[in-house]
Amino acid sequence: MGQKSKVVASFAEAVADIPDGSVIAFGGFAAPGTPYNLIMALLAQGARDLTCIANTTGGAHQPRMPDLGMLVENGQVRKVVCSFTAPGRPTDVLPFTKYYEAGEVEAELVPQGTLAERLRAAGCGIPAFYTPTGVGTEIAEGRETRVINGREYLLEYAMPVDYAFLRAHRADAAGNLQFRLSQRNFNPLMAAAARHVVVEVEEEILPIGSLDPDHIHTPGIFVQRLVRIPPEPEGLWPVRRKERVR
Amino acid sequence: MGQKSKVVASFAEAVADIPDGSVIAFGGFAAPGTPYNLIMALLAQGARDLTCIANTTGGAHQPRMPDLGMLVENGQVRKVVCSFTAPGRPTDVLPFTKYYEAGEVEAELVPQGTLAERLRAAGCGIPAFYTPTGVGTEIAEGRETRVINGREYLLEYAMPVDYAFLRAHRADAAGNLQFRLSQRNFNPLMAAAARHVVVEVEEEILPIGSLDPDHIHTPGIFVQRLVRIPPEPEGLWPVRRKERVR
Amino acid sequence: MSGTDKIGWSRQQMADRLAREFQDGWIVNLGVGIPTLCSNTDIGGREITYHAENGVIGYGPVLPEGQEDLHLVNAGGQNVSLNPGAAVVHHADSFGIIRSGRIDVTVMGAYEVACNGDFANWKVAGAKGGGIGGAMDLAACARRVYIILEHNTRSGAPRLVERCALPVTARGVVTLVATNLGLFEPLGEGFRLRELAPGVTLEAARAATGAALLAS
Amino acid sequence: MSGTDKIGWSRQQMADRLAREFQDGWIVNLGVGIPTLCSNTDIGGREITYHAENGVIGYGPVLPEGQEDLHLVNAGGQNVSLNPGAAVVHHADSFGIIRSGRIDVTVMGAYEVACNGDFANWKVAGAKGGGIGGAMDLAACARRVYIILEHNTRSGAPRLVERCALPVTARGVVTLVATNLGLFEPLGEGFRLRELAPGVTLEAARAATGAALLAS
Repeated sequence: MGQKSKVVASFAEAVADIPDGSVIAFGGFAAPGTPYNLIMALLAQGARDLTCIANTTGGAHQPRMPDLGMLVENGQVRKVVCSFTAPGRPTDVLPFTKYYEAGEVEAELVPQGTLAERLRAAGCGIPAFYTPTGVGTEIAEGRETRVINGREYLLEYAMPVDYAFLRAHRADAAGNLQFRLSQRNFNPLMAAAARHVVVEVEEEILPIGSLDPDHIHTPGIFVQRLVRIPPEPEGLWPVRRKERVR
Repeated sequence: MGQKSKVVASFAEAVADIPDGSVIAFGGFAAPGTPYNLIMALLAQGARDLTCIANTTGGAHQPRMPDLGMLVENGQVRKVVCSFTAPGRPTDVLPFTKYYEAGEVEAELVPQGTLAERLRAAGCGIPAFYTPTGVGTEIAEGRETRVINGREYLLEYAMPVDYAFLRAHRADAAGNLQFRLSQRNFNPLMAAAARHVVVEVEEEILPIGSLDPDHIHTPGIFVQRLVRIPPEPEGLWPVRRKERVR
Repeated sequence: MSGTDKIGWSRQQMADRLAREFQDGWIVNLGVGIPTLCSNTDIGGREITYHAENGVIGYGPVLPEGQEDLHLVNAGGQNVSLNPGAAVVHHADSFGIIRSGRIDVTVMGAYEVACNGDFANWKVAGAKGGGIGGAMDLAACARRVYIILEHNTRSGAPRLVERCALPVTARGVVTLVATNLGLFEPLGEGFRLRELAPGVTLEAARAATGAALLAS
Repeated sequence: MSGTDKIGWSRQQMADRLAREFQDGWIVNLGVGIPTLCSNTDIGGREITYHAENGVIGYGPVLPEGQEDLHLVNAGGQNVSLNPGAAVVHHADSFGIIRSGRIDVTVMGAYEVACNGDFANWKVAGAKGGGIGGAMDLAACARRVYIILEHNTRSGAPRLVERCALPVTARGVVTLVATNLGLFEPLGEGFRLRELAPGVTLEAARAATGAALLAS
């Protein structure tokens, strides 16, 4: 399998053909696994009317790294789907909030486990499932529920995406991916949920067959494009979190 | 975490307290990952009225290794849940068939992907989900279906189990497991679906913390008991498949 | 035994004919039995990734006796090798790949195929229980379902029929059928004949088929 | 600012009090903010496995500046260490652990807790949108939900109330509440007082609470 390399030369090339109106999922939970370089390339590429899926819209911390909020600020986003449309701590400020409150962008607020499971469902051909999360809360209002074995559950639907932008630690040229520690988070789920998967890779991309088949977090069959992240300052790398924006 | 060792000294000890009426899932797809030693121990232990879940009831090949069919022959089984209640090739013969046709054991026939997903659902707190598999067939007769985005799906429920009997390649004493190649199959799903997980381990059980946290297929929090498999003839190991029973 | 199951293509030739339909880059799932023979076919430089239900993505040839790795089998339980770039996932992820439509083609054996695209391969007449395995998931979800079967039963009855008499595996999914007599496409009203095996006449194929046969 | 948020337990003492409830072998999920302080508490030889929403099972203390591993954060984004025997899974498996009831206790902050076990911690009054994160999954599915919060708002209003005014995170789930004034259990009709912080009188606690307070 996979004797053809999926490596492309630049982030710009990797995102060049993303059309307006795309649904794009962005990996990452806090810094680890966030595709900073692909977000920067998408800012430059300029696709508009996007639906962007990620755990947060970002921007609560300094130094600020590329995030969904920047795509919103750049006028590229129609809708975000996140588990935070307000900051986790009310004392934080999200750059996104101003645009959301002004009605310039839509948002769908989804509990984090439901977000993960809806992506997983899309990647596994499960169109809908039941979950106990959110029952009896505002997010369940007007929604379909079902009692199973005496407990009430909420019906949730799969969340397929057009593109997944991921950041991985190691890859072979066939697109087999390994994530390091908490970098894994949403990344493998988004890979499976997407029709097209673009990955920024931290280490040198290895020849096909270099990775142990028992220890691959995302099989290469899910992946279309790989870009090696260059060293700083050309490439973007996580930095230590300094202070919170007040 | 997990500073207490989960290693027990013998297979007999590992299965000693399995009560009559238990629901037990057995890992394995063909030979790899099948807990031969735990099945042998359960045959000796004698618990009855069991519900046994596995991909097959076994016994289609020579040399015959411990399988669900032996538990059936030993009068310990009330019901099996499998993706094969008849052999995959009609020319094969299953030892189970005679008991099933005589009405001495019940069977629930489940498509293999649905079996895997029902176990996965139980392990992930999803009580029910929809799948396209089986729609329009005999297994969907009288069952609830739902049209989602124009396609018909079948409602399937989670399959929680009391015990999972697994075979792993490598483990640390905290119960973190690694499976080798196609040994993985149903094993991690059954681990998560079960309240009690008992594992036979092929390699020497390692000190806690010996395994790379990035490459653990079943986290130790799912596992209660580990038994190291002794060398042959005391321990049972997969053998090359010789010929088919005709 | 009827004559038709001894004329035309051999089992390997049926498999070869379907394998030549495989396109570069396809992910292919081969059922137990004759479909396995598709992996023997030389289809030039086209790269195929073979997927097995037990989560092996990118397996290669069956290994000769003595060289087997007993931790590695394909869906038929054969000890196979791994190709470079292979990956292993668990059973739920493996069927996630199937259900999400990533298998470009599944090739299966069957007892019957109907011209409406139904087919039956999990339960024989009068049996209690059956052998479903991964067949219903693959049949319902693969992008293409190819079937290999002998054109007639040992008693000479047609296996290509108007409507399946046996319990079906999935409805309306079969896209291509290879038998010893040739290559056929279910078209709803009948089967379109795409190709006859050497030495088989249209009349013989028509006589051996339990549904309308539309010459292409 | 009312007087009650300066008397009684400090934030660390509230966390300590709840942490002392943790039993040997528990799997614990700590929310962002004060709950994180529970991991500082010395609870003797009891072994606790800390689980974070991002799939880290068995993390340890926050690492000092310069020693961080930038690939590893807890749910609050802090760079933590790993304890021996730790394992990492993806987000769906991590929430599978939560939903399947394997978290023995989740400790969270809140704006309000009601004596019927409801609590609110994801949306402030009048806000458009909110910050749910993993809170709804944890609240609905953990075996025990412990809440840490100041007993009163800055303007002196009670946070322990008869019914939540804010949108709830989950209903009827809270099992134990630590505030600066003491330790409380929602009982349906009111809160049972399990323990008063030093220097706090029953009368002061009662006056500061927006629901019946039942002395134990």
